[in-house]
Amino acid sequence: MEIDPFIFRFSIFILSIFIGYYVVWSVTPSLHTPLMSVTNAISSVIIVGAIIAALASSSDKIFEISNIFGFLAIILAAINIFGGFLVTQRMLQMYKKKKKK
Amino acid sequence: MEIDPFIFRFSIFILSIFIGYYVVWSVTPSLHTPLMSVTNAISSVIIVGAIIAALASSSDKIFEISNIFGFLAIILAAINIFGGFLVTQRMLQMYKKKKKK
Amino acid sequence: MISANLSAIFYLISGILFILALRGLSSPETSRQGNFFGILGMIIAITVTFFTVGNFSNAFNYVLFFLVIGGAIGAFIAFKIPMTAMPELVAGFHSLVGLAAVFVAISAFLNPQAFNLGLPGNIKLASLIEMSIGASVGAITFSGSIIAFLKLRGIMSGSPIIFKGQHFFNLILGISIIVLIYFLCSSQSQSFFWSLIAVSFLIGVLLIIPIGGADMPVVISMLNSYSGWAAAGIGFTLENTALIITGALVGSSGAILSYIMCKGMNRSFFNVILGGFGGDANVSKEKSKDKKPVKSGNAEDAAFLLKNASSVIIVPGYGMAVAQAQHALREMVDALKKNDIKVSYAVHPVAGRMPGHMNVLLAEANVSYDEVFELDDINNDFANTDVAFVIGANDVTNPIAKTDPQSPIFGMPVLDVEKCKSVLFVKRSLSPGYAGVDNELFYRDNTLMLFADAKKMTEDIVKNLN
Amino acid sequence: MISANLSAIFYLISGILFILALRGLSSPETSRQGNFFGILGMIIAITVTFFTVGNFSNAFNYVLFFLVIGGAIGAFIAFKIPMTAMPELVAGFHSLVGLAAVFVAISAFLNPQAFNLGLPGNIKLASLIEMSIGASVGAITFSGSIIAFLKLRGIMSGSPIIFKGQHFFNLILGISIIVLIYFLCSSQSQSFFWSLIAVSFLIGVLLIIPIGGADMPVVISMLNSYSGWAAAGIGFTLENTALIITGALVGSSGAILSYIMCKGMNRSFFNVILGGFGGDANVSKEKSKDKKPVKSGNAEDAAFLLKNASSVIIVPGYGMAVAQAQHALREMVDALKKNDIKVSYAVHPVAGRMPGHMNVLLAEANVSYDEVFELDDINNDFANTDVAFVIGANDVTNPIAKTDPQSPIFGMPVLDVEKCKSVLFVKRSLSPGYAGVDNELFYRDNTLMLFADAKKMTEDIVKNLN
Amino acid sequence: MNVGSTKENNLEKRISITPETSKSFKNLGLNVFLEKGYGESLGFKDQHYLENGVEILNSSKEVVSKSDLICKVNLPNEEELNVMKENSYLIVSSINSEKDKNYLNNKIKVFALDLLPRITRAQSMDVLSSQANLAGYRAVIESIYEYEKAIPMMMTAAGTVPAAKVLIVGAGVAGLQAIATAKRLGAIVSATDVRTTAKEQVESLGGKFLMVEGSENLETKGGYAKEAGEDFKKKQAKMLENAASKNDIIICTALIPGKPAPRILSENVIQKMKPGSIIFDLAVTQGGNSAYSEVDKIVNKNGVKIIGISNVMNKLPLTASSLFAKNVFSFVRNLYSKEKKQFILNMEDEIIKSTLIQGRN
Amino acid sequence: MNVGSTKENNLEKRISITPETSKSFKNLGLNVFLEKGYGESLGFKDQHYLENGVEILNSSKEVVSKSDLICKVNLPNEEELNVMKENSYLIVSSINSEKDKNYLNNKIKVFALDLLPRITRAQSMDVLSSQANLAGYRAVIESIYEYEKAIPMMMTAAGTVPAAKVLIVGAGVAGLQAIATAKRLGAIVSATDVRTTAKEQVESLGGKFLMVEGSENLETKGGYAKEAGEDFKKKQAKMLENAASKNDIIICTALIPGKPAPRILSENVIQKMKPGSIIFDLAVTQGGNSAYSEVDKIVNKNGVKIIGISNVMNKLPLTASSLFAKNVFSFVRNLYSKEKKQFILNMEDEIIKSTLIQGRN
Ligand SMILES: NC(=O)c1ccc[n+]([C@@H]2O[C@H](COP(=O)([O-])OP(=O)(O)OC[C@H]3O[C@@H](n4cnc5c(N)ncnc54)[C@H](OP(=O)(O)O)[C@@H]3O)[C@@H](O)[C@H]2O)c1
Ligand SMILES: NC(=O)c1ccc[n+]([C@@H]2O[C@H](COP(=O)([O-])OP(=O)(O)OC[C@H]3O[C@@H](n4cnc5c(N)ncnc54)[C@H](OP(=O)(O)O)[C@@H]3O)[C@@H](O)[C@H]2O)c1
Ligand SMILES: NC(=O)c1ccc[n+]([C@@H]2O[C@H](COP(=O)([O-])OP(=O)(O)OC[C@H]3O[C@@H](n4cnc5c(N)ncnc54)[C@H](O)[C@@H]3O)[C@@H](O)[C@H]2O)c1
Ligand SMILES: NC(=O)c1ccc[n+]([C@@H]2O[C@H](COP(=O)([O-])OP(=O)(O)OC[C@H]3O[C@@H](n4cnc5c(N)ncnc54)[C@H](O)[C@@H]3O)[C@@H](O)[C@H]2O)c1
Repeated sequence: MEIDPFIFRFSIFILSIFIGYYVVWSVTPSLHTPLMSVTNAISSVIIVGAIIAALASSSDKIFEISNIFGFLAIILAAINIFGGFLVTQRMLQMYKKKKKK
Repeated sequence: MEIDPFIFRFSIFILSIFIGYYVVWSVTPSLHTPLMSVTNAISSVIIVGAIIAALASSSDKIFEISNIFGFLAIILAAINIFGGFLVTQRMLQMYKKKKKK
Repeated sequence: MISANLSAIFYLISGILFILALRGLSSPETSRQGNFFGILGMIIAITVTFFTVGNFSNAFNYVLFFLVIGGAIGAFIAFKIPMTAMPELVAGFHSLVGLAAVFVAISAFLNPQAFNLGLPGNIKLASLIEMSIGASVGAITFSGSIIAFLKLRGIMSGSPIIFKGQHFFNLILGISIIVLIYFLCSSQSQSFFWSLIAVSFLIGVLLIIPIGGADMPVVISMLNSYSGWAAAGIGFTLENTALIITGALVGSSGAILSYIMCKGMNRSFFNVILGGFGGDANVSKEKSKDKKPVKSGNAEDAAFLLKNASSVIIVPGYGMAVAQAQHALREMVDALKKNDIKVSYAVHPVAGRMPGHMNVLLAEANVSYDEVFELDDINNDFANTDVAFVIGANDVTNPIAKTDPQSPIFGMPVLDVEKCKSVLFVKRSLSPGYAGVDNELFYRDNTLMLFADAKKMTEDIVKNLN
Repeated sequence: MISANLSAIFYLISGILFILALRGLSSPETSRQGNFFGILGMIIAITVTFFTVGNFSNAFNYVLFFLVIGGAIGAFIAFKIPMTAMPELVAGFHSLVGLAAVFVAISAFLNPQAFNLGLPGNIKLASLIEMSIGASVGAITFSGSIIAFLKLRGIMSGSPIIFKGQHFFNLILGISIIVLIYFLCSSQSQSFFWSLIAVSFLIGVLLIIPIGGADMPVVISMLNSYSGWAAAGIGFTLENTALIITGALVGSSGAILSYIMCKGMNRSFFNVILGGFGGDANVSKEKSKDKKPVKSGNAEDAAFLLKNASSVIIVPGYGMAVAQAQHALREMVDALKKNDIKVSYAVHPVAGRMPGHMNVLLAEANVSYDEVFELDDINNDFANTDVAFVIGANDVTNPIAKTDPQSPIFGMPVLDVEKCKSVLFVKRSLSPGYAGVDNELFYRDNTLMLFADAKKMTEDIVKNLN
Repeated sequence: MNVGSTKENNLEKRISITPETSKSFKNLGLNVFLEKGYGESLGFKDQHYLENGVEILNSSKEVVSKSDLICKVNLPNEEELNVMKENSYLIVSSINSEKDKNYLNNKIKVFALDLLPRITRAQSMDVLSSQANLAGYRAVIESIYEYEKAIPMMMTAAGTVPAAKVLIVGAGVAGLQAIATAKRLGAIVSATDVRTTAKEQVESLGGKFLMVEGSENLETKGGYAKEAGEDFKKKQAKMLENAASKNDIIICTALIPGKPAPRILSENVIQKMKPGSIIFDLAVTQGGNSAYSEVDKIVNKNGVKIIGISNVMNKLPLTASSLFAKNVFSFVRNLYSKEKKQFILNMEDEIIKSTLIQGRN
Repeated sequence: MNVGSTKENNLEKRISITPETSKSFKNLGLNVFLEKGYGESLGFKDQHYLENGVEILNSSKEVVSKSDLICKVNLPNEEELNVMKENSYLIVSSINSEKDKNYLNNKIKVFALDLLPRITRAQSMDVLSSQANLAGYRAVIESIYEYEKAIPMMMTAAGTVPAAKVLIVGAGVAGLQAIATAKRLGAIVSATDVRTTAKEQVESLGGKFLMVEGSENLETKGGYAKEAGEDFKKKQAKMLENAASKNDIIICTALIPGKPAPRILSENVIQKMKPGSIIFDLAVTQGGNSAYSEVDKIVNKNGVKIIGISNVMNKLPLTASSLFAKNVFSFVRNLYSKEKKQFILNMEDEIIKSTLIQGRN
């Protein structure tokens, strides 16, 4: 009577949807853009797949067609990760806390 | 490279904790008591375990010691379920929406 | 009998329904719907369990029988209990959940095959740990809730019971729990299991006795949280998603709720939970002695009542003037009017400390003269009005002026605010007004006291109206 | 190489860090911390993947190399891009995520062994479906984001492109996606896979072109959501918890965010997403034509700026009188003072339409005379003040009176509000005041326009201050 | 039973029965007799009364001789007194002197409304409150009328007009209304009193309270003020000297029941005031709170105008009469038994007991 | 260069140079000559001026003959005029009649400040605004002084005093300040005007605007009112008849530049008013907005008091002078060149051009 792991993953998926919903629900409008840019950066966790794809070969055949797609995906995702987090950081500069008198 | 189902259950557990946190965070004070009573009712989902315990036997040995604990647990949980939901319902009577003019 | 996969999906669904139930309960508008979701989730969980076990033999009939018995008792209690006994009722119910968790754990320990956990005397390690935790937390919940129940019911004194070395003793007990679990796992011996449960019962008692009666609501919510963790523990043992989700949900939400309640009462969470640290508990106990009970609420409650009214009469008095709350009051009325609520002001001839006192202030806040009525013109309207919002007035609403010839204010015409469906009184305390006469309206059923400075409270209500 | 269990736990941790990241980003105080959590989560996810795959051969060096290349490009863009180009930047980034998802799906399709999905031409059914969905949604995200980017950048016209039968055509394409997946699964043929991707690209384009430039922020958030779903799809294929959690998180939060944005703009979510229904998009485009750019904000932004100031000067003008915002203004100032912020009022000699106009209203709202300063007494203070809150005033702040002898208001002394660190202007539009002269302050960098009725806006700010 | 009223003397514009209350009297079951031209001073025509069921009689004597109860603002003249019915009732707003008391004879029962106890039930009859309230209002109006500057702050293109500063001495009923009125006009208002509860009340109207430092509370159980000791007076004088130079208008309302009004503004204080300042002394008829103040005169002392008006109510007789008449009516309603259809002298009733005056005998 | 001023006639309490502005004149580099006892009417001692560097001369003639520029509220008398320096300047608040113009001779340049254009730059010299503003305030004070009831609503134990209703006719500078003042006191205020922009302005002060139905906007480009047509007048009269019976106080401020004041309250309207009502006609010297109104008289018409005061400013001469003197100073500052150390008659300057009056020749 083992449960298919898919069911677990699906449960995790559904619960995460709820969390996404609650987490964002009370965001202040002035943070819309930073929030978008951070979610964007986070969504490039797809790089995990890209890495697997890129490394999925014996050492002699590095540039098989499927690996190449992996490498391309890595570049794209990396741009996104670095660009996304950094640009968010920049946007958030304006929200520095006021200094204590 | 199969993942232990425990890990999945644990993930589900952790995510549910987050949901519990967010869901309750913005509750209005006047609903504290009904909320407590509903969570109480919900927590008697433990009855699931009680049922399993009660039914875990061949038909001839219904009242083995472990089954008896199951039956007892069923009674307790059932009191809680019915009592909890109904009492919540009663408390919520006062929050009836106003009638449209 | 249905497949494990299918039942897992159904358990997920019931978990989600429980999430929606809690969500619903966090705002008055959706609360009833939330309760419904909870019921639905429970029905699904139970039904799925029946089909998963698939044993519709004689035992099943007994299950149904006990279910009905329990249900009947629960329903009976739910209908008979007076609304004022709610807190202790919830505490009592908690104890049941805790005990149920203990029973399930015992059952699993005695008959592990039924749950796929191995054989008696040779239970899977992980399962054993899980069930020990479940049983222990369940036992703590049970005995703790019993104490809370007794304290609230007044059977046990509400004052904190403190003895020297309490915290140290608790620590010892906590450690012994861990030790017992260790030995249980290594020996699989029943005696350790029973000791574990016994020690846990003791801990439950010891945890709650040092906490004062005034802090009981927080404790109840905390116990709620415990019952959730117990369920989650059992859920891991039974590998049951519904129990895990629900347990975690109840566990975390209960903890958060007790935190929120502490914040709302301006108490330190840790002081309350550890108990007996400060003298606060004593003070609050003494304060509430010898008082008739009043219902007191906060800005959110007031906002809710006001928002759902279709007509409101404002009764300003000297307290409004002292707090200089007239501007905030105007803001509040503006907000109400935006919600299509009819609002008028009822000015009593001697409200305030000077003839026309209220008029000066209302005019300053730019309240239109058309909305301001004198006593004779508005007194009949209270009966048809949903909410009377009495802000810093007292004597001018006191019905004793109509009934008790001995009272110094006998014969003064008063505003019949008590005829409204609900009366909100904004004042700082229960102390009387100019005439020094206690106002029995404070203790009425349809009165909600809003204890605060009038300006502060009105501003808070405005916030909550939006 | 680490165990699947361990890596699953680390993926869970990185998922949780992403949750905390989003949570942090929803309030200014915690936003920077949130970003940090996001970075941490990402580092963990990547590192864990390296160890899980455990291939530190030559290929690994290439992976690092490309990672650095991409990272460098990303960092370069992040530092060079002007702040005003943020929206299109985000759109551009989205397209990358979409394309990356497509690439990963292709790679998985071509080399399923690497992912444990079976053999080429005989991929597990579930995995095939999952990767098709991932690829398709990724492709839609990619092409849709490209269009959004072009529109925002101005390379493509911002006006909606609508043709007859558009919705019908989209429907056909949508159905064809399903059909293609069906055939792909039954035949495992590459050509269906490629067609699937091609059709998805087309859908992405068609979905976005009918949406007007003004609605692009909503679209970007929607595309964000898509990229999340794509990641989740791939996550199921790769059986990777981090991807599933993050994908679901991003997917739902993006959808909710676009819904919130629509609500904030008072637009119907469905109209925006379906596009081309109303004429609104046209209108808003025309309105913004030929205008110098102004920064406009809402009550929350204003509240944030005010709360973080240590000194604020209020400059009331005729608009405050028209809106009768004096009481709300007083409430706002009270709230600021509670936060230990120094607040003064600067009254210009000819503010309003009558000598002493502002004084009448401020006195009505019970503003103490000590806080009210005339021009000469306060003009030097602006330079040392954090925020000037200009409420319904215009001419009296216009620096043109100091510079342009041709201007009808030349020679009038004006309040030097622009010397403050930030200037908030509350007025309903960009239209000029009594003198009919445009005010260049509106277009300055340190100005934030708060377009609304003065009373409404002030009330909203009060709400947000608490 | 018949209720009557006659015209007042020339110095009094108020009346004690308005068309409105005459209707109320009728509803109670009482007949109302009035002298011809009774309400003339306020623009009320006899017609207005006739419409409300009043009988207009030709002479005051006729009215008096027919009535069982006479209501008046001031005491009737001797002629009228002489023709009053045996055992009839007379209600007047106040009886100031022993002389007045002696002047009454024993055959009639006289009530002076200013002797009403300040109990809740008597509030609707309380002439002291109703008239003092208006006096406080009018004192401000009179003062700003005489004041040669504008009261509210105005920031204008031709410079800033500063707000006038107004000080109210005595924060009883009149004082509080004066605070409210001055505040409304935009003045910066402060007030002082010997009763410490006055502080909260002053602040409840947006005024600032000037506390005499180190003073005790001089409040009687009835809510009135006690006479202050020497020490207090000194401290108060010092505080006022300081305040005088800063304030533009001072309105004095301080009274001590049964005693002459306390002298609060000394010559010294007045000397400190700026030329152009105003002092309004509401207590002038009880001896005055201020130096130099004279009844019905505006005394100019170094540019400071000190105003004393004997009967401020004459400046808004319409409103004053309307409230006074309602006070009188409320009193009569309490005196009259509807069942027995007659006036009952219930000496258990605190209201009746305290207001009844015994004449000479 | 020397600036001088002499005492005004007996009917005028205002002055044109205050101790404060005399200091400003000195700072600008001008000498100030004043006649002995110049500020007496306002309580300013010569000492106050001397402290600010003013030279006090014994006679008005001496002042005039020594000054290059004379500032006055009203025209100087003939004697003074005759001794004025050739090509010297004279600044007065207004010149009302052709007669006055003729009376001037050509050797001096005369500026009438009421002719100032209403441009932004001239705001600080705008005597019409500064004085009208005060007039509006004072008109309300005068009216409530005469009104025999209380203005604000008071709900008291002796019944409710209803709030007075005040109607302002003409919502220009004076009208708006009148609205503000009446509103402050707790009156229910409405206002009417021929300019439609006035609506928003009235409402911005919390007043209610009474629109003449179906009327067009009678506003000139300069922001003033045009004369109304017959049709408009009829509609307005109807509206006012209706309003008159409901209001207790009417304050008239309507003017049309260069024309006699429009007659707005007809006999008919006044008849509809309740006895005890007040009409204050600020336009009385320009012909009056109200029937029966007479300069410096209170006319009683069926119990309605119609008040006309020729120079309301005399009721708050201190504030009025302080603003007027600042207006004058601002005007002089614009006329005087600090570099050239003399007055420059720059006819390109709209301010100078419009205020300059050509005398007889
Ligand atoms: N109108 C007149 O002319 C006049 C003159 C003299 C006396 N009186 C008498 O005054 C009384 C007037 O009745 P009333 O109902 O207006 O007043 P009240 O009966 O004196 O009651 C006022 C209430 O306001 C509350 N309060 C005070 N400050 C407050 C604050 N800052 N925030 C919130 N609540 C505050 C007080 O309760 P807490 O302390 O619990 O907050 C008090 O009970 C009557 O008895 C009347 O006879 C009237
Ligand atoms: N003080 C006097 O005696 C007097 C007399 C006559 C003329 N003036 C002239 O009036 C002007 C006064 O300057 P000011 O800065 O006070 O006023 P202003 O320059 O006329 O500007 C007022 C601004 O308020 C805004 N506004 C109007 N209603 C509003 C509402 N309900 N909510 C929010 N904003 C609103 C308008 O912009 P939106 O339409 O975009 O909202 C307008 O730009 C000067 O030019 C002065 O010369 C003064
Ligand atoms: N219960 C009721 O129905 C009712 C009705 C009206 C008034 N009152 C109360 O009665 C009290 C007296 O009111 P009143 O106006 O009739 O009093 P009043 O006219 O006798 O005196 C006026 C004020 O002068 C003050 N005063 C006296 N000597 C002073 C001095 N040396 N320096 C400064 N101030 C001095 C008094 O304290 C009082 O406040 C007040 O507390 C009032 O609230 C009660
Ligand atoms: N730009 C500036 O610096 C400045 C300065 C002051 C005033 N102003 C403006 O100048 C304008 C005129 O102000 P003013 O007070 O000097 O005007 P005013 O004294 O000439 O007239 C007073 C008011 O009477 C009104 N009126 C005329 N005939 C009327 C009739 N038949 N019925 C009703 N009302 C009638 C006018 O419209 C005006 O509002 C106003 O708009 C004012 O805002 C501008």
